[in-house]
Parts: sequence; structure tokens; C-alpha cells
Amino acid sequence: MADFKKIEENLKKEAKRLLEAGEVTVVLAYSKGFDEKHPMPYAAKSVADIKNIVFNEYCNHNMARYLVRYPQGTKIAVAVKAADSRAVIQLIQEEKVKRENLVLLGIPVYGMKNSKTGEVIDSKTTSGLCNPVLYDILLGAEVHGQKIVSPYEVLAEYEAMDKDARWEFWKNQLDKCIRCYACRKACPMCYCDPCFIDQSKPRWADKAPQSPGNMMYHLTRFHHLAGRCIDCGECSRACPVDIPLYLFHKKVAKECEEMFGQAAGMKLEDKPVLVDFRVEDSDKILE
Amino acid sequence: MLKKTAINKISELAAVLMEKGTLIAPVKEVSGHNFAQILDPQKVDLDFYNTIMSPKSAFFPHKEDFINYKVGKPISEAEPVVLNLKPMFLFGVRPCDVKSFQIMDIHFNAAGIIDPYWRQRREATTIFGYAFDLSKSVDSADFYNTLGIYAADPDGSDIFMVKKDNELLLKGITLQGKKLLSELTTIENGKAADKKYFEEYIKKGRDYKTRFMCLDQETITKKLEDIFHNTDFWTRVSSACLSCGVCTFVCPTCYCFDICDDTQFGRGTRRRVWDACMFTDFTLEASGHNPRTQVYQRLRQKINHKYSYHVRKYGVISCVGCGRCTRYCPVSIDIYSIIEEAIKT
Amino acid sequence: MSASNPYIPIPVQISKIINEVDTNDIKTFRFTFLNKEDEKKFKYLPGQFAELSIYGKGESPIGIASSPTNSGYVEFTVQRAGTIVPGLVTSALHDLDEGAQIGLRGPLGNSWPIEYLTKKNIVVVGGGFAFTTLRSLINYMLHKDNRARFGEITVIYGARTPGLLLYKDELAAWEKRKDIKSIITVDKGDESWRGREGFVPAVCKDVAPSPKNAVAVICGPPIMIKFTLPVFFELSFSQENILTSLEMRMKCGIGKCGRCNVGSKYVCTDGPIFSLADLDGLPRDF
Amino acid sequence: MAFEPKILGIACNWCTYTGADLAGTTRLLYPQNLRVVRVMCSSRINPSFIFRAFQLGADGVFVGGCHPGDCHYNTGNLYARRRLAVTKKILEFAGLEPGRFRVEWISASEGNKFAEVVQEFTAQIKNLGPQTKLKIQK
Repeated sequence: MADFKKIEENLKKEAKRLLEAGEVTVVLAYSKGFDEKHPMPYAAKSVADIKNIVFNEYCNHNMARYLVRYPQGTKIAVAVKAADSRAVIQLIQEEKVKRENLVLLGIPVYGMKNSKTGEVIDSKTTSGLCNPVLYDILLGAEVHGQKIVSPYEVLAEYEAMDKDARWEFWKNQLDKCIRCYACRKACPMCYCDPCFIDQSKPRWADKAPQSPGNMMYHLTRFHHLAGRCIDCGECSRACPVDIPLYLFHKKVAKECEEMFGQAAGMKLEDKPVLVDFRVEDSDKILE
Repeated sequence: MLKKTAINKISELAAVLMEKGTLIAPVKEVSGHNFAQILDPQKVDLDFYNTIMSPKSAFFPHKEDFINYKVGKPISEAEPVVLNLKPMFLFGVRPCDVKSFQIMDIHFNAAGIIDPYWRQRREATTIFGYAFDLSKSVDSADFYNTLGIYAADPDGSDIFMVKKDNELLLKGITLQGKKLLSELTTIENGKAADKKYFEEYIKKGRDYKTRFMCLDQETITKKLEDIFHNTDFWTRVSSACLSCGVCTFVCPTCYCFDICDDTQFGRGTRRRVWDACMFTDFTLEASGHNPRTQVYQRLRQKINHKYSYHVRKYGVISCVGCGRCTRYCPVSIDIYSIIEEAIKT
Repeated sequence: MSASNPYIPIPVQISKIINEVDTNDIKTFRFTFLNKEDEKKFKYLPGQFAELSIYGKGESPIGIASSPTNSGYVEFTVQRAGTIVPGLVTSALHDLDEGAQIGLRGPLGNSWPIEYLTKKNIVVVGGGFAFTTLRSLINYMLHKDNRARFGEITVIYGARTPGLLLYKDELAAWEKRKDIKSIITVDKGDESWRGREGFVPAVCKDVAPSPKNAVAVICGPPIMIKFTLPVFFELSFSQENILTSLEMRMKCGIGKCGRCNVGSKYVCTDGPIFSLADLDGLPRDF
Repeated sequence: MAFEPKILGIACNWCTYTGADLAGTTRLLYPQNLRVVRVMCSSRINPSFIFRAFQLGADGVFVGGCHPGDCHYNTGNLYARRRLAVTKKILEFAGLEPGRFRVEWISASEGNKFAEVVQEFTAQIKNLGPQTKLKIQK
């Protein structure tokens, strides 16, 4: 396990320095929740707030989600784990935030746990990465020598399924959806206003949680996140009825990576794959 | 009257109830337990702490059809949906959730215009309350004690159930419950020892402690009115809020809904669907004006509605402390902590 | 079932459509009831509203523009909404012709407090499209059976241009009457405009109605209200004697769906008419 | 009765739609199962159109655009190619038969190709049978 206490100390130290020096107006990190297992995303705005900052193995939330909530130009320091840093890169690519307004407090970490189930989530999400892809200050020693799980390994079981069985699987899963929209709200890449599903003209789907509407909402959302999903897994953890949305997003990410040779949020200079093209893209991808 | 049945024979009781009408009881799903209409008596599962979704959907379903219509046809051809309810049995409801029905009753069944759907469903239903298992530890999110509810309160149930080792004790509380219980001839009568156990269990329920703070209805109402314009406070407590609808959908006392028309292939249904005050478009007017555009305004609305407006309007806090909103919040926002903090502010 | 079920609309037929303004986006619809007993039950007072219901599109809460003294029909003046959010119901309604049938649910909400207004001098201030329920009130008061119950009636009504004034025939008729003082103003006139020019707040200041035994009834766009209220405070109208009508997104109209609250009050059942004194006790959340 | 599939065709105004016109004016026969909707460019196609078509009962969806490099708007179909490739993968992973969605580049002069593709695609859909997975049950 990573040294969470050490990271927490460093986080507080850096937050204090940045706020005192006036380099940033807000530090996005974590604070204590109603119990140990439930830390909360936290916005520290003054030195007095810093004592509330915590970091432990349940701090899964992707703090990049909150970046777009602040007006453009706000100087923000944000605590980023591996997947979160990819989200930041992706947001920079999409010109939602500017690199110069951000101070990235990188957190190299492994052994994070899901607070609902207690299971270690490394293998399921976070793309097998432990170290942030982009950071200004690293809050702990880089992780090396961890057993790297291929990010797409969990997919094998589902890819091997017969298509009818897979249809049954997804239909059953998506039928559970209660349309609380926690998935899109927890997602750092879902920032459309209004979301296509809330539009009344055209109305893409029923408002009631029924099979066709749920299917429309989720399939389209998978599509909208194609080449943008950075595999943090927040959508699945946010879901009150535990729909494994991350699986579908992973599959789409995998296909995009194979077809377009680029994973989401890895390089600042990349363009999101679906707002980009190569003349030499092969027609094979359509087969 | 007190009766009892072995827990592993619960399916037999379920089968009897299914013959009499519609049975709604907890079933185990992949992610946890939920109330569902029982089609197979074996599926009833009482081995749960509390359900993910609250049992409000028994009376206030996620979607309720009003009218079926055809597009382009005269309006007189539209057909109102008639409920045609069989007797309903709502089985295994925790005391805090039972209390929620009384709070919702004021809104739908007593004040102003009566909601015909809620009333019909409510009148057709017998509620089987079910005490929390006192031998198991309490979930850290729960705080029903704060709202004056205890783990084994039979108040509001028609029949109240208590677990005794491998048996389930059932006691008729209301006239309706007693009558139904007397009709359940397949289960045996309780003995004197069972009666004693039952009474003691209810007393012991008072010592089963959830989170607790001293909450005076008038004080909190006034306090929330006073700090309504304290934007700093509301911004701070809502800084993590994602503005999703989980808390309102799992809540047993949230009743906001939307009315929408769903048309498909020329036929359609006007229905009401749960809505959430946390959604951006909840108060968006056709003119484009939206009085609550910010996350903090929406969270403020939610908390004020439960702890202030509802008291002013109906004289009771619209929260039972079941802890669901806290438990299922993706970012662990805790309404209890917010109220606690509000009092101190 | 519709008799007891508040969610089921009653059927009405469009008997007349009047195009009110030169931009063609505000029309007055006159409805007649298809069932006589529905008409008997539809007892309303000025200021109330109803839900216009078109199956497949939805419902839209609209203030009643006719006066209860007009028997046999009920009128609504509807603006085609949809610059930001497409107004499904209002656009569908605008596309209908005379003879079409739609649903109606109401009357809903409270009314202008007729009892309270009795024996008082009434100052009606309206701006633009928000004049509809005020027109209902004025026509109600001007009716020969009712006129004696009220004191002096002053109407100050403004619109952006002469073409945007609603109910032009009635405005002209009021000008000729002796028992109503009617002041019509536009922000900017055109070559044929012979009336006043100027914003409503300025005109109010100019007219300076006396607060003595008077009630001001104000309805208009938020910006007009914002600048008109200080004028009336200056004229020493008390908060109890300034009435206005609020607008919130509504769905059910009967206090159940929980979206139109301002504090603990629901606009659909406790309103839409509030006096400033009522509003003072509520959080500023609208 | 033999199964007659409903196929939605979405064709770009400049190439495939004109190609379809050519097929018609040269009196080439192709099955009537295709209902064509014209769009200005294949990149106009929102993936939700395709999901919606399947929900509303299409047994197959066919998209036609200009050959890459020939787009009337220079690059539209290059974006569309990527986007529609993703759509295809999503439908496939959801469990829909992959053969139900097809993209072809057909130029204004390729009336023959249009007729051939439609024939081939219709036969393929007939083989697959009615699409029941995404279709909304009445």
C-alpha cells in the first residue's frame, strides 16, 4: 500500500504554501466525511481550511470534475491521481481549462478501495497506471515495480460472450438504471449544458426510467465519451444500483486506441480522436 | 394478537399473501436489496439491513400513467388510466420508512387537493413493519433517532414484525392488521414467551443507537430561515455536490415529480415521473429564466424543503433519518452533518 | 373519473383566435367548453390560471385573460415561447386553427383579492405581455354589476412599441369611458403613435396616484417591477397594498409536484398573487 | 409471408444521394426495402440517429457518403469515418448483430455500386431476420 499519511502531509504542506503565496485561490482535495470510509471532495479556499484536508485509500473521487465549475481564469490547485491527471489533460485538450491556471499536485498511488464494497479497484479502473501522467508537484515517491494489470484485461470475459448473451447482459444491467444521472454528473468529461437527454427538441428519450430510454441515454453517452473516457471509474462507483458502466467505456476506449492509435488524456498536444482525423485512416475500421 | 412463523418458511406466508392480493417485499438484487412485486414466493428475502430504494414506490411509483391518448384524435378519445388495485401487502418495511408514509400522507392524502393515485394505493395496502435486527451493528449513515424514531417502533405499521432467532413474530397493531393476521390461519399463534420477547424487543429498540443530535423542529426551521442568504455557508457545504439525483430518488420522503407526455408510433401516455430538485432543468422556465442555476441554490432548496419549508407548511420535518441519501451519495454528502453545522452557524 | 381526478383535463374547443401583436407571436385564444357541466364547474376569478394541455406536447400554465363576467367562454393570451428552451405547448397551440380541441385543467391558484379590493381605489400597472390577468381584473371591475363596488380605477399600461400593445380595441374603449382613467404608454412610438412615450416607472411617477385608500396591482417583466416598486414606495403605498403575480416553472398546478415553491409557499396554490408583505416573509428564491 | 426488412438509408446530398438518383434514372433495379433520408454530409449524422432508427424499428441502417478525399466540404466524411466506426463498435459490444449497420462510400457516378450495395445489404438483413433487440415494443 502506498503511504497515505505521507501523501496527506505533503498535500497539506503544498496546499498551505500555494494558498499563502496566493498562487492559487482554491485547492481541490479531499476532506473527512461522515466516517473514515467516506471522505468527500473538498475545496480549500483559505489556510484555515487546510486542517480539514485528508487523504486515504477511499479518496477515489476524480477532482478534475470540479474544474469546470470555476470561472475561466481561476487559479486552481488540484490533487490528481493517475486517472485524474489524464482527465485534466483531456480537459486542457478540449479547451475547458488552461494549463497555466492549474497547479497539479500529483499523487502516485495504488491500493485504492471502493468505499461501498471495500475491494481494491486498481485492476478495474485507473488503466493500470499508478503515477500521474502530468503534474507540477509530486506528493509521494513514484510507484515502481507494481504488478501492472493491463487496463483492458477485464474485458476479455465480455468480449468472448456470444452477442445475444452480451445483449442480455447489457439489457439487464441498463434496465436497472433509475436515471438519477449520477454517472454523468460524476464524470469529469460530461460538461454539456444541457445534456442531450434533457433536450426537449428533439426529445431523444422518455424521461421515465424504461428500457428504450435507458438504452438511448447510455449508448449515446458511451459514444459521447469515445476517445475521451480516461477510465477513472467514477461513473460506476457513483451509480446507486451498481451498473458496471466502466466496462463499456473501457471497451470503447480500447477500440479507439486500436483504431486511432491514441489513448485519451495522455499527451497535452493530442487532439481528441473524434474531432480529429487522418487522411490515411483505413476504411477497415468500418468493417 | 401475536403469531409466528419460521424464517425459512417465509415463502409459505408469502404464497398466502399473494393469493389474497399483490405482495411487495424485499428481494435480493446484484447490488443489494430492493422492494419488488413478488411473483415467486421464494424470492422474498428478509436478510437485509435496508433496501437501496425506499418503499415509497409502492404508493408513488417512479412512473405513474395518467392518460393514454392517440395523436391527432379528438381529446375525448383519450382514456384515463384506471388503477383497479387488488389488496396490497407491503412486507418488511423498516420503522423509519413506515414513518415516511405518515409524512407523505400529509402532502398527498390530507392537505389541499387529494392525490387520487396515492390515496387509492394507500387505502389498498396493509403495511408489515419490520424491526431492525438489534444484534447487528447500525449503519454509520443512519440517524433516525434524531427524528424521534427508534429501531423497533411499531407506530404506523398495520402488522409489526420482530425477528426472534430463527422465527418471525408478527403482531397486529391496527384493526386492519389484526383482522388480516386472524385470517392468516396457516401460521401458528405466539406463546406467552413470544409476547414477552416482542414487548422487550420493542423496548430494547430504544437502546439501539444511531447518530443523534437534539433537534428542535422550530429551532432548525428558524435557523434555516435565518441563514438562507448566507451564501458562504451554502457554497461551502455544497462544494462537493455533483447535483445528481441520487439523494432524492432513494429518499423515502421526496415527492417532487414531473408530468410528461411520451408518444411512440402515434400513441402516447401522459404520466408523472419522479423529478429531482437537484437537476438543472427542474425550475427552468420556458422563458429561459431559471431561479436556481447554481448548485448551492439547489442543495439549499433540498435541505430547506425538508427541514424548514415542510415544517412551515405541514408542521413536520420531511426526513426520517434512514440515511439513504448519505449512504448512496457519490461524494458522501451527509445531510446530518449539514444540519449539525447549520445549527452551529 | 375526470370529475375527481385533478390530473385529467377537461375538453375545450378553440372558438376564436385573435392575433394581438404585429410580431405574430402573441395570440388570444377563446375556448368554449365541450361539456356544459364542465363550464358550470369552471368558476374562476380574475388572476387565476389554468393548465393548457395538448396531448403529446405537455401542459403549460397560463393566466386567464377573460373576465368571469364573460360567460360562455374563457380566453387565454399566449406567447409563443422558445428562444432558449423550446416551448412545446405554446408553439403547438400557435399552430392550431379555430375548431381544434385541447385540454384544460383549472381554474388554479388564488385570484386578485376581490374582497380586499372592494371599495378601494385601484391602480393597475402592467407591462408588455404580463397584462393578461390584469385585463381580466379590469374587465371584471368595469362590468356594470361590479363597477359600483370599486373606487377610482387607474390603468397604466406600457409596451415596447405600439404594435406590441395587447387588446387594442379594449384599450381604445377604455379611453372613451369616464369611469376609468387609462394611461397607455410605449417605450418608443412610431409615426402613427399619438399617445405617450416613456417607460412605465417614469409614467407612474408622473401620474403619481394617491396612496389614499388605494391598492396598486403590478404585473410585468422583472426589470419593470424592479424600477416601478420604488416609485410606489415613494408615493407611500404600504407593502400590503402592492400586489403582484409571480411566475415559476409549474407542472401539476395543484401543489403536489414540488417545483414552484418560494420558501414554504407554492406559487401554484398559495399564489400566483402575492402582496409585497407576503413576499417579504419569504426567501428571495425566484 | 416472407420477411421484408425495413432499412434506413442516410445518404449524403452530394455523392450517395446523387448516386441513388443515377441508379434510378438508369433504371437499375434495387430492393424497395431501403428508405432514404438525405443529409448534406455524412458528418451531419448524429450517432443517436442510428440508435433511434433501430429503436423505431429499422432492421438495418445504411450510411452512404462521398469517397474519402471527395467530400464537398473537404473533410466531413473523414470525421464521419471515425465517428461511425465508433458507432459500429458500440452497437456490436451492446450485442447487436454487426451486419445491421453499414457504411459505404458511393460517388455520384456510381449508380451501379449503389444498386449493388443495396441489394447485397438487403439480402444480408433478410438473412439476419427482424431486428428485435433495440426495437421498442409497441
